[in-house]
Parts: sequence; C-alpha cells; structure tokens
Amino acid sequence: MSALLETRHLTRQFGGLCAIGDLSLSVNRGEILGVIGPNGAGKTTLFNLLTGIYPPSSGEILFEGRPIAGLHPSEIARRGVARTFQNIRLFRQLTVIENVRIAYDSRLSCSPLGVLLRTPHAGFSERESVEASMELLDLFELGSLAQNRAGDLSYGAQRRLEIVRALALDPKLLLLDEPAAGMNPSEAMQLTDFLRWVHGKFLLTIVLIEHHMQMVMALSDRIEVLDFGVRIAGGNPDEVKGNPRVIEAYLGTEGELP
Amino acid sequence: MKYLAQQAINALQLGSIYALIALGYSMVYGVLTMINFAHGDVFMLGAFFCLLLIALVPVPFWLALIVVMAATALLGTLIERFAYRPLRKAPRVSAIITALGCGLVIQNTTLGISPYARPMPRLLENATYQFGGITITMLQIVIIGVSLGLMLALDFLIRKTSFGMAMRAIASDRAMVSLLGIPANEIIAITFAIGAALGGAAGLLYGMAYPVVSASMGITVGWKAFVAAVIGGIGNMRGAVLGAFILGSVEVMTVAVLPSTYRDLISYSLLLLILVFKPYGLLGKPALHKA
Amino acid sequence: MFLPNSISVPFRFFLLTITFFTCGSVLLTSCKPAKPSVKVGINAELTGEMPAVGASCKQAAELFVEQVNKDGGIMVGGTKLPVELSVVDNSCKADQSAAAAQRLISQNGVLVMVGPDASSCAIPAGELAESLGCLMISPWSTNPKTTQDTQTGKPKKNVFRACFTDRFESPVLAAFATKNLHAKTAAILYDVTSEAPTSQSALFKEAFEKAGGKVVSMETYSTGDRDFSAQLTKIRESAPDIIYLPAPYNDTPLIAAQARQLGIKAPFLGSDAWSSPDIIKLDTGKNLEGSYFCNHYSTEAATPKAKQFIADYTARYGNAPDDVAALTYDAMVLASQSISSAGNLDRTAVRDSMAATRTFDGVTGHFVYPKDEREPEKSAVIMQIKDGGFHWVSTVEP
Amino acid sequence: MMDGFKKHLIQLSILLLGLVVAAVLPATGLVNDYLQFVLISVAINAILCVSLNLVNGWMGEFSVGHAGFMALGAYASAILTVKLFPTAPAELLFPSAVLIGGCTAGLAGIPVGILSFKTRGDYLAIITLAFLMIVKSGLENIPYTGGPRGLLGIPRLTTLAWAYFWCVVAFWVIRNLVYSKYGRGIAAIREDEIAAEAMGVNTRTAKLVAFVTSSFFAGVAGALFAHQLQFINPSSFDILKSTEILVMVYLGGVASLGGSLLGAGVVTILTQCLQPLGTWRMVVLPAILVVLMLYRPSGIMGYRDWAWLKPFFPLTPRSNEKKETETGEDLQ
Repeated sequence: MSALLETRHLTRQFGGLCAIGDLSLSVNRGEILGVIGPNGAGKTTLFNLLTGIYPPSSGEILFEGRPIAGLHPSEIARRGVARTFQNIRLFRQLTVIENVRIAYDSRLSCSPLGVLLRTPHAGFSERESVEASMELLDLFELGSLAQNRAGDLSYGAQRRLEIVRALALDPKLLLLDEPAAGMNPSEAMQLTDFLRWVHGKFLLTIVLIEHHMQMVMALSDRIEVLDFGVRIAGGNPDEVKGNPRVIEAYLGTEGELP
Repeated sequence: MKYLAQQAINALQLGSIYALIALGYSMVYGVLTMINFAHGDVFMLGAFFCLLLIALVPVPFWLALIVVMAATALLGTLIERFAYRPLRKAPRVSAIITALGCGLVIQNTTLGISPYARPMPRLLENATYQFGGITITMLQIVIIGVSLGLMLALDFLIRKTSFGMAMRAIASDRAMVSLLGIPANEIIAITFAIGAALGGAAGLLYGMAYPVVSASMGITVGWKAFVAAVIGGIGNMRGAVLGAFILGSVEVMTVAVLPSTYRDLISYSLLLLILVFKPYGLLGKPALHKA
Repeated sequence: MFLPNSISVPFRFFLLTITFFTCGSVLLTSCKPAKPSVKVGINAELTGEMPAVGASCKQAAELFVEQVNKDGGIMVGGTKLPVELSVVDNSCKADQSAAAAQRLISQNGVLVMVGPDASSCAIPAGELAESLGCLMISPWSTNPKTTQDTQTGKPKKNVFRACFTDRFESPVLAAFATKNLHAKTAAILYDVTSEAPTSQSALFKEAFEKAGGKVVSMETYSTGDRDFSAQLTKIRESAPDIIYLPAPYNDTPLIAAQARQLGIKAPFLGSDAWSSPDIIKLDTGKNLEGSYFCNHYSTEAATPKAKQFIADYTARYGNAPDDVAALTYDAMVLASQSISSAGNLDRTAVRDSMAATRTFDGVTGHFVYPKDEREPEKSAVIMQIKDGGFHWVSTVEP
Repeated sequence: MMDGFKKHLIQLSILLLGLVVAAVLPATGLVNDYLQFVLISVAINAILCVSLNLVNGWMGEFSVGHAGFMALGAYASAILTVKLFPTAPAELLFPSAVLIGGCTAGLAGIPVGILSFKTRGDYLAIITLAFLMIVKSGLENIPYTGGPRGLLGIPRLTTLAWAYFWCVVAFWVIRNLVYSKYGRGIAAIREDEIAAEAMGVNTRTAKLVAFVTSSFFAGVAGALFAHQLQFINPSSFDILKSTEILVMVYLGGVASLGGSLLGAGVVTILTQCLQPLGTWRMVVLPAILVVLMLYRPSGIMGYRDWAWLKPFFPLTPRSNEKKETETGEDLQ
C-alpha cells in the first residue's frame, strides 16, 4: 500500500518552544491511524501543519507524493484533505444546509462572472449543490434540520454536522480532532460504530486524535504516540498498549493502562 | 538653516497637540480594542468648555486647564457609561458605529448651539522671543511644555502605578481580569476619563494656538491624530507619541516644500505604506493568529 | 403588530416599507398653498463654513418681505400680491446647494431664487437654475464662473449678479497697493480649494504685475486648515511689502495672528470676503489693525437710500448690516421690480424683464447693467480696519 | 409550491413594468422635478448601500472607503462626458460612461482587496480610510479635472429610468452573487475564516470578488450622482459621505438586500423631510444610529430578506415538505 500522507523531519517552533520536533510519520491509503499523547503533546499543531494553517519551520509534508507544505489551506482542502476541529468551528449563523454547501461548492467550478450573470451553468451547479448536500444530510439523519441555524443544533448534532461538512469535500484523507470530546463512554462507542461505517462507505483514510482509549484501540489499525512534539512510540494497538514509555508519558511511572 | 529650524518648531507644536489626542485613541484601543471615533469631538469640546468657563468666570490659564480636563473627563465617562458599556458584548463593529454616531451627535449639537466661529479669549500674554532669527512664542513653549508634561505623567502612570498595571492587564485579556477581582468596569471608565481629559487639554491648547473655535474642527484634527496613533502602533502609548511627532513634521515639511494640497496625500500615503509593511504600526505587537 | 401573525416577518417589513415610501412622497409634495402669491426663494449658507453670511442674507430678505407685505405686497398686473419667502439651507456644500436649488425651483415653485452667496455654492446652483429656466440673482458671489456657461463661455441666460466681479475688484486692489501703499513686492496666501479666493488671487497677481509690482511668493492652504505657520515662514523669507489675503472672515484673523507671531510686519490687503463685522470680534490680538480691504458699500459714505436701509436693519436686528445684507436687499428690490414690470407670474417673462433692466439705484450704489451682461458695473469702496471698526478710505468708480 | 419558472416570469414582468413606469412618469408631469430628484437619490443611495453591504454586511468587514470608489466612478464618467466626448449622443454615451466609471472603481477595488488578505477588522478599516483620503487628496491635485474646485458643466443625463435600471441591475447581480458559491464563501469568511479555508473556500478569490463587485457598483452610483448633480468636487466625497452610507447600511440591515433598499429609502427621505430643522437635522440621523446600535445592532432587517428576493428553485427535500416562507428565520 502506497503512503497517502508522509511527513519527513517535520518541525515547528513558536518562538523558543518547539511544538513539533523532527516528526516523520506516514499514513497508508484506507488505513485508520490513531494519534495519542498527553495534552500539549502537539497533536492539534500537527493537524494545523497538515492543513496549512501555518507553515512548518522545517521539514516536508507529502500528500499523494506531492509536497503541500506552504500551500494555501483551501488548496490543500481541495486536494482531498478534510478536517474537523477540536472546538467545533461551524458557521453558526448560517443554516445547516449552507454549512454543507460551502464545503461542497469548492468542488464546483464556475467562474465569478458566470455567477454574477446567473448563467444556466451557474444555475445548474446551484441546484446540484443543493441536492447533493441534502443527500448527504439525509444520509446522516440531519435532513429535517436543513433550514435550522447551525448554532441552534444540539452538541451531538453539531459534531455530526462537522463530519458531514468535511465529507462534502469528498476527501481522500479525513483528519478527526477529538470527535468524542465531551461524550460519555456509551456515546463514544456509538460514534465508533458510526465512524467505522463512514470509513467503509466513503473508502476513507482517517487520522484520529482522541483521548477515549477504547475508541482509539477499537478503531485504529496503527497508533502513533506523541509527547512534547516528539514521536515516542508507534505500531498496532496491542504493542502500544504494553509499551512502558507510553504508560510513563501518560500516567507517570506506575499504573497499568486499562 | 534658520528657515528649517523655524519649521521644526512649527512641527513640534503641531506634533505635541496630535500626541495628546493620539494618546486618547491609543489608551481606549489598548483597553477595549475599540477605536473611539468620538474622541475628536471630545477634543473640540475641550475648547468650547474653556470658552464657556471664561465667559462665566475669568480664571488664570492653569485653573482653566484643570477645570476643562475635569469637564471632558466627566464627559468621557458619561459616553462610555451610556453608549459603549451596553455594547461590551456586542460585535466590535457596532461599537465602532456607535462611536462614529456619538461623535456626529456631539459635533452637530455644538453646531446647533453655536453655529458661528467664536474667538478664543486670551489666557496668556503672548510674548515672542528671538533666538538668532528663530522666533518662538511664549504660547508655543507652554503648549510643548504642557504636552510633554502630560505625556510623561501618563507614561509614569502606566509603567509604575498599580492602576497602570491593571490597565495593561485588561489590554491583554479582559475576561480573565474580572475573574481576578480587578474592577474591570471602573478601570475602563477611568481610562476613558484620562483619555478624554488629555483630549480636553489638547482642545484648550489648540484653541489658544489657533484662537478661532468652531464645531467642525474636531473632525479634521481628530482624524489626523487617529492616523498618528495608528502609525505609531494603535494601543501602544509611546507609539502614539512617536507617530504624532512624525505626522506633525511630515505635514509641516510637505507644506514647506510642496503646495498645501499635497499634505494630506503624503501623510495618508505614509500611513498606507506603514500599514502594508508593518501592519501593527511602528511599535505595535502582532497578535498571533491561532486555530 | 396589528397584522395577523400568519404573515411571515419579512413580508410584514415589506408592507411597512411600502407605506413609508408612499406617505414620505405624499408629505413632500403636499405643501401647496391655496392663495396665489409671489414666491421668492432664498438659497443661503445657514450652516457650514460661513454661517454669518447665510444669516445676513436671510435677515435682509426677511426685512424686505416685511416692508413690502406691510403695504399689500408687489403690484403685479394691477393687483397687489403678497410675497411668500421660502428659505433653504445649503450648509455651504456644493451638492447640498444644488439640492436646495432643485427644491426651491421645482418643489416650492419660486419665481426668483436669490443666493447662494458663496461662489462654491453659487456655481452649482446656477447650473441648475439655468437648466430649469428660473431666474437666479446671486447677491455676493463675485466669481466669473457663476454667470458663465462653461460649455459655450457666453453668459448664462437665467443667472444674474448684484455685485461686481473679481475682474473689477482685483485690479482696484492692485492699483491701490501700487499707488497708495507704494508696494513693489507682494505675497499672496489663499484657499486653493475654494472658488472665490483662487480666482481673486490669480487676477490680483496679473493686475499687480501689470502695474509694475512683483509677486514674490504665492502660498496655498485648504478649507478648514488652522495651522499656516509653514506657509507664513516661507512668506517671511520672501520679505514682501504687502500680503494679499483673499480669505474669508473666519480664516483671516488666524492668519494675521500667526503672521505677527512670526514677526511679519507687512500690512495685509483683503477682498470683500472680509466684510462681516465678525472679523473684528475674531481678531482678538488686534493683528489686522491698519489693514485695507475692498468692499461693496460703506456705512459711512452711504446715500440717503442706504442710510434709510441701515436705520431699518439696525432697528430690526440690533446690528449694522454688512455688505451681504445690503447686496441681498438690492437683489430683492431688483427681483420685485422685474416681477412687477413683467406683469405676470411667468418665469420667462420675469427673466426677460430682469435682462432688460439697464440701470438701478440700490443701497450699494449705482448699478449699470450693459446689454447682454449679467454683472453690474458699480463702484467699489476701499475700507480700512482701524481701532475696532471699518473706516471708509476711498470710492473707485467703474 | 409555484413552479420556479413561473415565479421567474412574474418577477421579470414586475421589473419591466417598473422600468416603463420610471420612463413614463417624468413625462406625465404627475411627479415634479424635486420628487424625481429625491427618487433618483433613493436609487443611487440604494446602489451604494447594497454594494457596501456586500463588504460590511455579508463579509463582516468594516470598510470606510466607499466614498472613495464613488468618487473614482463619478470623475471617470464625468471626464468622458465633459472632456472627451461632449457632443456624443446621450443614449450611447451615458451607459458607456457609467460602465467605465464602474470599471475604474472596480479596478481600484483590486489593491484594497489584495490588502484585505492578511489584514482584518480594525486594520482593514484603517486601510480603507487611508484609501479614501488618498483618492480625495489625489483628485485635489489633478488640474485636468479642476483640482480641488471640482468639475463643472456635467450634462444632466441621469433620468429616473436610468437610475431605476442601474438599481435593478445592482440588486440582481448582488443577489446572484450572494446566493451563489462565492456568496456563501463570503458569508463563511464572516463566520470563521480559518474554518472556511479548511473547507476549501478560496478566501482570496472570494474577498477579491466581494471588493471588486462592491467598488464597481459604487463607481456606477458615483457616475449617476455626477450626472444628476452636474457638479462634483473632491470634498463632496469625504468621510462624511462614507458615514452617510454606513448609516444606511446599519439602519436598513446588514447582509440583507431588502434592508439595503429600506435603509437607503428611509435615510434619503428623512434627510429631505428634516430640512426645516436646520442644523439640528444633522443630529437626528446619528442619534437614530446610536439608539439602533444599542437595541438592534444588525439593523431593521439584519440577516433577513424578503422571500421574493431569494432565488427559488424547488427545494426537494425527501424527508419532509417544508414551505419556504413559513419559518420567520428563513435564511437559505
């Protein structure tokens, strides 16, 4: 399996602090990679680097073999890298369907002039984006809430909407930043089945940052462990579970990982 | 050479007046990250308050200065209390619009009350002194002196006193400050009062330097001082003073060389240049843009 | 809301806006008085840069209307019709003065529009009066462009003037400077962003140099400026004998104060824009003492008709009339004469009878309107500011 | 639900009827010149208001430089009709003059748009202010257009029909833009620029499209203004003119087509009705604005629009039938 995403000696410094230190990891096509580590290990910074929100201090990021470091985030997103955010960043005042259509629109190609003069081509692409978005929303039982404002939705529905919005980009790689944050164990396990179903249906490659260990262990094919921006362990879930350095990073010295 | 020295004095005088007003803009922006567009009109009212005061009871210059500063300080707190505080949580744009609205209301009410330009009474004997061909008047010395004095006092207040520390704390993180027991609203009100007092003082000095007081002078000088505050780095006190003297000298020097219509063109192009290359002004600090 | 709430909120606003537009436009067109009367419009600078000019214009016009209506109004085609005055403020801005002219001519249906006085407002109002075919008499605008059609260069058909133009005033001042003040060199400081000072200073320079003088420095400033130290420092370097300041009454005291502060001793020469008594009040430092300026009329050397007007004006308003008031009064008399000699309330007839007037004796002296000319040839007076007052120096015939 | 196509037809016929009325009205004498002057001013202000709403309302920025674009449009068209082709036939000359005025202003929108990529909020406001002042003092230094004293003798070409036509064009084009891919991109920038970028919205193109369209129509309004007033000078396009347009946007309603029309109408008619108040009329409008900001920051029709202004093609949700105008908060 060829590596869909690969980073080589990726580093990022904020002033003196080294958030990501010489990180080289790869994600293979169709795989679910779990990324775990204590708070402040640099996980979200990694996602921000992957999606181009700020450029790396040094090192390379290759997506489908081509370098994407330093590209405008929208360019990276259009190449098929979609993400959700740790704290939900929906377009709160816009309706549910508009949130999804904004992501779907980036796949449409109509010139600004065509839009201004309402050419038939622009009209059809509008219709297409409405129907495709409604299809996606119905798939995830959000169809009935299409006209509601995204800000008015329940917490769970907002989490699902964020995933639906990411899927509207028809991504090859989906970056999930703590999707189960603030959920109790039973909701987390529900989300796990949901994500497994999504992974199958949309033939996705997923990189998952999560603190719910059962979820990560159940979903991930491989796991990378970060601590203070440095990769300290990697491998399949069982190897990582027993690895002493991981336990030490998480729980201090003694104690057994559940 | 004598000619340039004379122009330098003119620039110093203009710069010090811009500095006093620019400080008002930077203080309010520092604390509330809000551009107080009504500040230019508070400056204009400083001159009108002085007119009112002298018409009622003729007082010496120093007393007039204090009374005018107190009056504009009160006005500043009133504006903050009734127009800006309710908008503390509203989107920042509506705060700017309210400031613009208040400014126009103040200006046009003053215009309604006294549409004619009024003469500024003479508070100081205006002796002129000659140094090797350069003339400097008592008035200019007083203006530059008072402005520098107020600026140093303000700098001391912000750097050394606990009130100053509280102001800087609010500037960095307003939400956190109220959790730590600092009375944020009072500090903000006092900041407004000080800013308005400085504006009032500048109004008085401006009225004495140019003894014709009219309601529309707030707009023109107010915008210039705002530009000075931005050049120096809005929110940064020393930046405001630096920006003011730069703008003062640029304006005087352009008029000394080119026809006066180029003055605004040059000063605003300077502003644009600085904003493009140093978006946060000469001394401003960029806020990191985090996800 | 009174509407049944089944109608959705946006639609409710739709109805609200429709009702607002209709009542707004009805309100605007509703005020049509019943009784026929002679309608005269005043387009005055009540606010903005020169409120004193607007106030004098309004007061003089109201004085005339009161006097005329006291004995029944103006004789038009056998019957006496009362004069109805409508005053609109153009706040000394070009676009507002055009809107004010539009309102007076089409909305209030005035027969004659008197004003605006400031040239920067008179020119746009004149354009509008010309395209709408309504007689306009500007009491105080001395700028040639007010009555000149920019496309053809020939005089406009409908726009007249009750004062002399800069072409007459500036040479008078230049002659006075060279002969009476024996000035060899002169400096000029003027507001380049407004009509009157720019044309007055150009004409002065031309006349002064023709009379053998030399303009050593010509400095500019913009409307609303307060700080002239940079320009005055340059003027001080050029050491002129006299300084020509065609600035309005609120800027001149400021310039004079800063000039004296910089040690400039040369006397000042002013245009008719100095004529408002406010100039004395604003000149707290007595820096204008001994300066000369050109004016339309002088209270001292007044004809019996002028003395009568001054007495009525002072009785009515408590202060002596300035030249704007006198010129507006003359303009009103000219307008009423044209209406009565036209014999009906038709605009073109009134305009034709105004064009036909050749001579007129007004408060500000003897007017002679040459054929096809829109500006009167009339005398100018040279005044001097001395111990807090205006003093007549000499009269210069055209 | 009425089939989309039939609705289009009705809407088009109403607009055409409006155009015919606007053309015939002056001839009937029913409406005197002054009311026409006011109605044309309402149309011009509506174009200014909806175009500024594109940047201040939909994109959530705060631009103070709208009068600058208006000035460029006014001067560009005036140069054409006064200096270059004074004798050309009006029917042909005027539309091209207005178009060229719009394009000149549109071109000037590009640098401001590019500057808006990195700077946002207060600093972009200051940049637009600097742009306005540079345009104003720049025009004061060009002797060809009469320098600070302005340009005279502009032919009076703006008729009620032309004003109505350009107003409809402005609203139609901006409606198409707002309810399109770029419109949603612009709204996304207002909501959360980082999330918008992550969702593939090319924020640079969206910002450029917003600024260029907004300044184009400001130029068009400027051209109409110049040919209505017959005299323009730099000082009539100053910060007070920009504030006047801001009052209309925030009074009528941000990010709302109907709101822009409402704001422009109310403010224009109010300024004319308040004439008798004299100087105090200039206190009323800002006072209304301050009160409005306290109690209704997004304006009368903030973020809401009349149903018939939105593009309507049948929304075919399978899950349940939802009538469009039933819920008040319909924002689609």
